[in-house]
Amino acid sequence: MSALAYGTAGWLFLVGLYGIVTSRNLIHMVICLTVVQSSTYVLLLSIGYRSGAAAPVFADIPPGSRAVDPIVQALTLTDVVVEATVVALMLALAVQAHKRFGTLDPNELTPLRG
Amino acid sequence: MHALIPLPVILPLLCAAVLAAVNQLAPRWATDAMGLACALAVLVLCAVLAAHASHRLVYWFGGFHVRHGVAVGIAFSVDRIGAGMATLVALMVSAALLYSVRYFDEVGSLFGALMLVFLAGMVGFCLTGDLFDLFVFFEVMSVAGYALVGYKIEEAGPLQGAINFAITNSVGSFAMLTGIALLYGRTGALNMAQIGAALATHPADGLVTVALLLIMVGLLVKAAIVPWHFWLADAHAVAPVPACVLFSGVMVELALYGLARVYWSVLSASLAAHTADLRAVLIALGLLTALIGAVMCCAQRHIKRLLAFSTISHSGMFLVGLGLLTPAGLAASGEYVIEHAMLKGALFMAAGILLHRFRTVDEHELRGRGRGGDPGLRVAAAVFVLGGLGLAALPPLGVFFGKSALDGALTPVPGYGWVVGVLVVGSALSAGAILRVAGRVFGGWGERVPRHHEVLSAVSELPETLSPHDRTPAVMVAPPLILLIGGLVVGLFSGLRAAIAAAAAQMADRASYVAAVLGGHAHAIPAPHTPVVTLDFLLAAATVLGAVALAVWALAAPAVWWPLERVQGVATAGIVVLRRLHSGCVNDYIAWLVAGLAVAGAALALA
Amino acid sequence: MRELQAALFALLALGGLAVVLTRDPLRQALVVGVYGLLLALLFFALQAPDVALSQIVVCTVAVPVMILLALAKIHGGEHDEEDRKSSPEGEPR
Amino acid sequence: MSERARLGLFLGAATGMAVLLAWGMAGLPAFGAFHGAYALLIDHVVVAQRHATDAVTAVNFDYRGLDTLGEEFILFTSVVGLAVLLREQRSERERPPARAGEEHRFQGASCALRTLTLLLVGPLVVLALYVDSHGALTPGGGFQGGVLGAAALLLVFLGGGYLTMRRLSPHRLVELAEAGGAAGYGMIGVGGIVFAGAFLKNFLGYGTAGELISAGTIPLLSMAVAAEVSGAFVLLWSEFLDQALIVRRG
Repeated sequence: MSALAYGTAGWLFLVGLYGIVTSRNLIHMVICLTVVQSSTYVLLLSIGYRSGAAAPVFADIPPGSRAVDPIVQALTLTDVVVEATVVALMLALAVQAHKRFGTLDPNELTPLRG
Repeated sequence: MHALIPLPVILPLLCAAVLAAVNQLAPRWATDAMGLACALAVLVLCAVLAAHASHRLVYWFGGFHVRHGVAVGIAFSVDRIGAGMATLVALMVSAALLYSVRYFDEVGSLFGALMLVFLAGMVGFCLTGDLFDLFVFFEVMSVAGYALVGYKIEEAGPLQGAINFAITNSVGSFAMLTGIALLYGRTGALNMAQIGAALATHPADGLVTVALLLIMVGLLVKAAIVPWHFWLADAHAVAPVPACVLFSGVMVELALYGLARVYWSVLSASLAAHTADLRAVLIALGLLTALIGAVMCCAQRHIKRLLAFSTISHSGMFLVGLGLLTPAGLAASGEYVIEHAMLKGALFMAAGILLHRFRTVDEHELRGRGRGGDPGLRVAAAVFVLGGLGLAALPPLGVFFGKSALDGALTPVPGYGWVVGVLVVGSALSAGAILRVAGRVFGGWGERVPRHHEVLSAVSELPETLSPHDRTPAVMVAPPLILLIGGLVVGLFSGLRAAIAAAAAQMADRASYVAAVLGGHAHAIPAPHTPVVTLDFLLAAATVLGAVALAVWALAAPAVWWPLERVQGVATAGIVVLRRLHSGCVNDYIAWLVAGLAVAGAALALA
Repeated sequence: MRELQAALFALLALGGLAVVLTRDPLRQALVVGVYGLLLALLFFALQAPDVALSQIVVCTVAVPVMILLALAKIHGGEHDEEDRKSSPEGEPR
Repeated sequence: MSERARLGLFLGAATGMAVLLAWGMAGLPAFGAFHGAYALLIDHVVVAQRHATDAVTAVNFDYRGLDTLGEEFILFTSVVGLAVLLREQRSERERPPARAGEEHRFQGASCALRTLTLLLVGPLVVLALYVDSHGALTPGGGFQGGVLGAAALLLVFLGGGYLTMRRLSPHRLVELAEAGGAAGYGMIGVGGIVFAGAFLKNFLGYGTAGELISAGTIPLLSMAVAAEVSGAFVLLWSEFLDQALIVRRG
């Protein structure tokens, strides 16, 4: 199970990178970047999971009972917000790039070389 | 004193929110004044903190103190290097804000808001003592940086530069977060002192090594170390000048500071057995960067891009100092960073004066156009000549003292004495390119090569202010002049070297860091002492002569003695290949990022 | 519980691959929505309801809306692409 | 680099990276067997110390409130950045603004569907407020509720059209809510300095755990975040919407 959980996180990181490297479209590339980022959510939450434990909400369970790690969840929440902002900024850049270049293919955006 | 610690972060954030809220309501002069006043206030606050941080200042947000050896909340743990870097950041932001008073008419106060958030992110990055908080501030400055680079949406270049910057840096920051997650999984802690204490009991294993690798790559992407450097030249070439001043002057260096912080506060004890391997990897990366950056610097004709490659080259030299993993190396890099930041800031501002006047920063198009004229151009000329000489370490000005400290730190480490020779070559090349620009633009020397030359690259650029000008406003002249003078003479203050040495010893002292944050007692380690010796003058003289000779040779373009023709042919072919690798295509950059990560990781794992 | 988690991890690994291999951005916007929901389900299974809620609002509303609007802009802009190209770069400044 | 060379470089490097990641992750505790000291401590003290029953919200807004301040300003910066990046360009200024008089409706939607969409707005707003206010008690909080609140406005657009949406949320007001929310979070933190001696330190009574008004400053911070987040997403979407609706006439 450890191999599956952590392996999925590593796999998503690499698959997302593969998507970025082979991407021919900036919007596709931005979405692949979110796959890379989702790998960090999976890793954080997998690390913080505790077998048989409840969610860290002590409204339903008595205080002090066995619960999963609330810290990694708070970190992941921050991470999710970062995702939304990065996507927004990059899509804006993609939109403007399309206006200027008439294409979204990063291979064809070429004013900066050498 | 303690009450002041959160203010340099909170104040600019609140000011930024106010600036965004009053956008287009308040007059421009009022918002400019507010932004500048805020940056100056942060400058004063950070300077006060730096002056009082001879004993670490620890501030617990939310009032949550350590409980049973576990940090409950987030701490800022301020030492002199951290507060000193924050002071430098605030100084550069103040200068950039003053310089940009005449800029950015279109977006009202939003530009100021972005700059202040950028400032807050950088200062927070310097002061925090929590690993995840470090990541959050890293992201704050990244997000502000993406928007600043892409500011000139009218043109194709800035968009591409911003896209390359954003995607490369995002991948780097996710690698860094993965590394942080690994360390959390091992230690169950986020406070750096606590992680360090937990790791210190065992020698490093696979998890610690890989976590170090991932965090290091995330930071070195931002520090523009080869092969993760590609984005920087693209971003700098196209970003507005005030943003370039900050990116080159402090942001790149901050990433290296982050690496030093993570190494010294968290990992140094557990990596003690692997110090030699890590040193070899870091110094190899640093030297590669110093040389490739310098060669690429010589091959540019777009002045901002040329300066960007000079920054890459210098970033490599800072990494060499840092990579020694000794307090003396850390101190040397610290001293070098201060001198370089001011000179490089002044150089970018001078390039901005040229852009403002002539609507181009192409070295060849500007040939001879900077001659004579008014104070603005004279200041620009002085900045290019003296800045170039200062970066070549003309004794006793500019980076001479930082460079001599670096030489002094390198010589005692067995096996690394030869590195000083490589650094001379790197410095001479990049400084020579700057002097060449000075000679061509302000002296009118040398030939004028048309565009699309195979070695020299060209990037078109529109001006950043509306309509061409025949006068340079005073606010664009004063900041580069102040930074130039500051950068040239700051090393002469005799107290500076001792203060930085003491600060480096404080930062490298993991035991007392843990004691200050988690409670307990530790003996401080002694400060390194590196006097200036004759060798330093010889090396500096060699660098200056090399730089001047290179500039003269490039401008005079004499007929080459026939045995050297072969060499020249090979060199040109090499440069062409190198330039082709800088393809401007972000897909390539990510492939290089992963390749660099794998190679550095293999070197660390197999050593 | 273990089986559910294992199944979700495996599905997620496949889902990530599917997102990356869907080269058409419009279709990809939909696939990534499904992928986001899978993530949210996994977060529920990992006892992280707070994160799951965030993930749902971000992946099913916030991000797809931005992607679709960006695509709308780009496809809408394609019609006048020709007349932009026919007129040289010297737009009035 | 040719695409083949690039792919070859990447695949080779990715294999190496996969090995490295596996090597590093092998050192993690087995899945489900983690017991981090930090988390255990928080789980034990959160209800007694903070009277908040949702530990994640307590960590977000209290124990690690500074991270959330940073997070809010990341969102704030992206909104400012988007306004800068998608601003009207000099070359676009000449043309008439977005066909001023015209209603842009959700094309192809029948009248019934539009009505249904609008009917959903009310419940969504109620849900958003619920999620906002119960952050300290149950899963949810300012961020989730904030996005839901913004989504309610999006439904107005789908059902009623662009101009209705703009009328309901005047741009200036949303901008003020956004900046005010971000600043408000900071100001509550400053309140901690003034009344309790440390930034973001709680300075209100904790109340009874489980009640709506409890957990000290957490509900206030959560509301500030909700204002900031809903403002931010409305602004982000409407920037893209403006782009999509501008009909380019070069």
